[in-house]
Amino acid sequence: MSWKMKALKKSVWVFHVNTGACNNCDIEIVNLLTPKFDVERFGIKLVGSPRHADALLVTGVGTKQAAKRLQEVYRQTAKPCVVFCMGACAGGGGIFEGAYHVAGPVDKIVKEVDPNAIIAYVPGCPPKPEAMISGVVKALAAI
Amino acid sequence: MSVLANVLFWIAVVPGTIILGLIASWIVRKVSALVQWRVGPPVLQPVYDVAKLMGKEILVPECAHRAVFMFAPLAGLAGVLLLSIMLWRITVAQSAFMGDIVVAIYLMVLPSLALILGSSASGSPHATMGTSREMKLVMSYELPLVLAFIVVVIKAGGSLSLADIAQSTPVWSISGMVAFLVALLCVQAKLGYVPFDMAEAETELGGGVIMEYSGALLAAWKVMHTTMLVALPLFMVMVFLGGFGVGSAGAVAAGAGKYVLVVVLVILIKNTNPRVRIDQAMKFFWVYCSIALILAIALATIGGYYGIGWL
Amino acid sequence: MTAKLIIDLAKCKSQGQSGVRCSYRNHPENKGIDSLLEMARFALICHRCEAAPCINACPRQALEKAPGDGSDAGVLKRANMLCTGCGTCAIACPFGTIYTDLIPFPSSVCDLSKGRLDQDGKPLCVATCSDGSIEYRQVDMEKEDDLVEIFEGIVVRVVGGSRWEPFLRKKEKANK
Amino acid sequence: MKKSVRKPILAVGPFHPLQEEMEFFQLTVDGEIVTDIDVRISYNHRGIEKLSETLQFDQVPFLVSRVCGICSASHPLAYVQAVEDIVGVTPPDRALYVRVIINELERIHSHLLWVGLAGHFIGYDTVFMWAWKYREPVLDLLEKITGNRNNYGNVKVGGCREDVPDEIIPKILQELDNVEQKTEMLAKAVLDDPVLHARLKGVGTLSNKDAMDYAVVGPTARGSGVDIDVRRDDPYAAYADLDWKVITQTEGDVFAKAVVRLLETFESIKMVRQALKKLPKGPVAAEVKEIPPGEGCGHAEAPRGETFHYVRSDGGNRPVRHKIRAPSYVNVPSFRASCIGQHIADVTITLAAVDPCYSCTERMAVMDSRSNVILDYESLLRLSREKTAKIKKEIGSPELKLEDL
Amino acid sequence: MNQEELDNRLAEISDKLIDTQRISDRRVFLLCESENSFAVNKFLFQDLALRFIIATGIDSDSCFEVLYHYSNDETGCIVTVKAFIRDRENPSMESITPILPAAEWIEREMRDILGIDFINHPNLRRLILSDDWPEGVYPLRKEVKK
Repeated sequence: MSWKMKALKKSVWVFHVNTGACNNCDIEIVNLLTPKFDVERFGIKLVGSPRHADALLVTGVGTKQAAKRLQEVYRQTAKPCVVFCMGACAGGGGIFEGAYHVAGPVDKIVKEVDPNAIIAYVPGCPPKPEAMISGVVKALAAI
Repeated sequence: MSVLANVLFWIAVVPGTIILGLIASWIVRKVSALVQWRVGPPVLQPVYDVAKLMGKEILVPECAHRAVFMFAPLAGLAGVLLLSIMLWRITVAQSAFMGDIVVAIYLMVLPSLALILGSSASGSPHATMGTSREMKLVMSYELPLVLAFIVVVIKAGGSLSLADIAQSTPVWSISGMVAFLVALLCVQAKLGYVPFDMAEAETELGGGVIMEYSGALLAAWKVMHTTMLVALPLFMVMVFLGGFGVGSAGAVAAGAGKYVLVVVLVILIKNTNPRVRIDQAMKFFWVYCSIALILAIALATIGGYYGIGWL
Repeated sequence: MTAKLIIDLAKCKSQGQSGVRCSYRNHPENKGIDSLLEMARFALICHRCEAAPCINACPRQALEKAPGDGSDAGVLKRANMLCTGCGTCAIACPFGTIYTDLIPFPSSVCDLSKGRLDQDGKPLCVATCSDGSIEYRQVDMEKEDDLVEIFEGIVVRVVGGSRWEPFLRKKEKANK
Repeated sequence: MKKSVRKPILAVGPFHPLQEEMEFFQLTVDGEIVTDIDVRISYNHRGIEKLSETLQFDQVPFLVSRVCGICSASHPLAYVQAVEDIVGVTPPDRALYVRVIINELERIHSHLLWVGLAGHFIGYDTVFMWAWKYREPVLDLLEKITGNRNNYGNVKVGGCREDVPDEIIPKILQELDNVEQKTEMLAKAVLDDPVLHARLKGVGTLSNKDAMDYAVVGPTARGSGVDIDVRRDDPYAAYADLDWKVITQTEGDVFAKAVVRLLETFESIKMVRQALKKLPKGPVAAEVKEIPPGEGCGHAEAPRGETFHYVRSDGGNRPVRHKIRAPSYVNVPSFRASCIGQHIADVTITLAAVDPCYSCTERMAVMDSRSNVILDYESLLRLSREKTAKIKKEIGSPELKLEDL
Repeated sequence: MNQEELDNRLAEISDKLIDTQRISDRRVFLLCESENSFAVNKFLFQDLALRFIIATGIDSDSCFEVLYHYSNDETGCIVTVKAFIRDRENPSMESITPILPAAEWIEREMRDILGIDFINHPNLRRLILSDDWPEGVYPLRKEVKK
């Protein structure tokens, strides 16, 4: 495996994108930074701009209003980047699947922009912080 | 030393400084994490960060000025590396030349200018806000920094060469100590650490000066930042704390101890202060620091004239 | 004489009306005729067994027999909040009176298309019923013999009146 | 989204409005003072009311607990009480007490979350880290009782789905003691800190009349002297036979709301203890066979205020119409009254004082009417932290050291 | 204002109401036509000083219903004004935002999802539907499937 991928595995810079979520996943993501689940040990850092990010933590069900902006953010993230669909909503619409204001699950929205985007799913509503960490680790191991 | 060892040493200086910088930046992150009861990153984390960034794709904004945008980080990095090579030459090869302190001050400004150049070239209105803050910051701390070095030059009897300045170890005198403290705060601002990280702070919070950079260019900025973490304390040690002895192992250990002392001071300031507002910082540097330094200069001249060392 | 909805159980295909549409607006895919058929089958075709296997089989205890001794004593009642539409009662029923597609999990409601009759005064289900087993017209209970009013405004025609004698109620007014 | 005189709006768009887009506040400022505020909230509209018309009555609590993450116990409770209003059934006593326990535990961890966030907005990142660290045991408690950190889904028409097993009650009581002791320490530090007094007093004040006009609810109203609390006014669950008091302050500024929230946390801890001690024996749910046609309203006191649910049924087992009103729906528009005329450095903390959902406060952009340079959320956050630093320098209080806490 | 006082105060406006239903001691429904719903709301909010909770728009069979819910906090009683809008083609109603700022958002939302037009509402812009949502499609009407 190229040294680039090896380095990417050890230092993941994460950018959090909420496309219409109920905040549980957002709070669990911030919980990752707090002392109990501190993710800085794995080199995961929450950055504030998609330019610096390697992984997009997408939460929320992808409402019509938020869908275009999600595609915009994905285009501006430096590739190679992984899209993490956090929670049941981002994974497949969750309990809001099929509602009238929902523009389809997040992976469909991202695939419209880049068909071969790397998408990882972390199920759970909200996924436990431990599940999120193991999701990120497994996804990186699989690249 | 044989010629071969000498050549090998000078080849190893540049990568050596960069690696030392990465380790120093790891120390800073680890201590900040421990303050918040967190575990903090592993030792090789900065190396991984830089390596990953090299592998990433470089995005240049549409409206950015392409050439300047690409060139700015490299210029900043070159400036810092040049400064560190010069400092190593002075300490290891004892070849200080007249006026080397002026060259050092000039080289220290280069990274900040590169930062301003790069972010204004990136063409995003958001980054321009960061640029204006960076410019104000640079203007505010350059004046006290130069005044501090004037004090040091007076203490060393008017010679501009770092070797003589190192001999006179100005920090043991009152004016020297004042100059050292002010210079330390200026270094804090130059490194862009709290409480003077108005421009850089936005990088963690998302907006900010190097927001538009990605991939290898962002790696260049990060390496420049970490190498500054080596060069500036090194320079402070040489100017104020009596430089590095190279002869015996003891001298090298003493030099390293002083270097670590400066880094710890920087970390301490970083972790105990909330961020300061930009106009406040300017007022602090121009008013308080300058007055203190003018007094220090007066003391130094009196001391020099009457030959009292500790004044 | 108000118009009544007449359901002819003989003509109506047993596995429920596939093509019928319902004009009830409050729920998506609501088919009121299914709930009527369910009531009709419980009221007339169900044999009201003593040791009702369906009631014991139901995992959610959603079925119960109406108490009392009147003509509709023992008529089955399905609690639509408890029933999950699993179909165990359909399997348990020895006489096959319960059809799984007549006991849907989201239950349907029929209000006899009050105020939504189409141009010739018929509810939508009458128009869309393929085998013509549903009619909607004034009916004079005395004249026709094999009609039973199981519920306010809903009349069921049961063919071969005599064979159903034991459970066919004498022609008094339907209970509330 | 960036309008700037000199620069065209870039296709690249350096500032990504989507940084956690829930509501997007656009404040127009004149110099340092906010002159106008406009909110765009369609980013998080998921069409819940239309969805709940397709679900069966007992499935709707799961949908409704996903309306807002940190009040995922009060929404289902308000809905269930609306349906019980139609049916007329009253759940057995034990169910009423279990509902109180779960709701009050959620109020504790929601208020702790808010204290951490408020600290983050004014620059005390250590307070942020601790508040969220002390919040973890409460979440573990809830996970032990209901199986999930939030989205408990423990309520159904006629009672509760799960019972609180008796053997874990001593463990809960012992866990509550150290949560109370830690929260006391945190509250003392936060309320006695002179910098916080200077920083939060007189900021974002909502006068009593404005509170009435904008019909705000919860700590936002109680901070402005409006003495309303659904748990006492229209006692539901077992609140009538627990003794506790409603905390109100009169100043109406951010500090008053902080005091109300912190003291309420202690009241909640007291209530959970009483409820655990008085937990009656017996079944946890009453069987509901049929929902008669009719309509009913139910409301409950969520951490942020009163949640209101209106349900109309037509005899089938699906609601015909289900109206949900989250407390932030009336608290957020009150920014028009409490934010205009404020210094922009105080904007983040004023918006946070209403404690809208966590990610709502991330969406702010300031359009400076004169020079049109947009300050984004980060610069607002930094302004707010710098103001704290300035006040700290004036008062000269030492930074919040770890040890003295 | 305790319960009996509330009842006889409510009796004062009974001329404008079609009917007053008291479901239980803490739930009162006032049915009225949409034309005089503004007067009833004004009376409840200004004279009785009840707290406005929310308004609910319902697309029932023959007409549109708009329910304004108020709460009388001393006794915890919820008073709901149920206004019937008979005209289904272009339903419209007098907006109460001028006298009650809290109602601004909910009236904008009802216009978005039900198409009820509120006369002299200060800023009747789109609130909760996305910018690219087709004009004229009102999701909460019964004919729009999920």
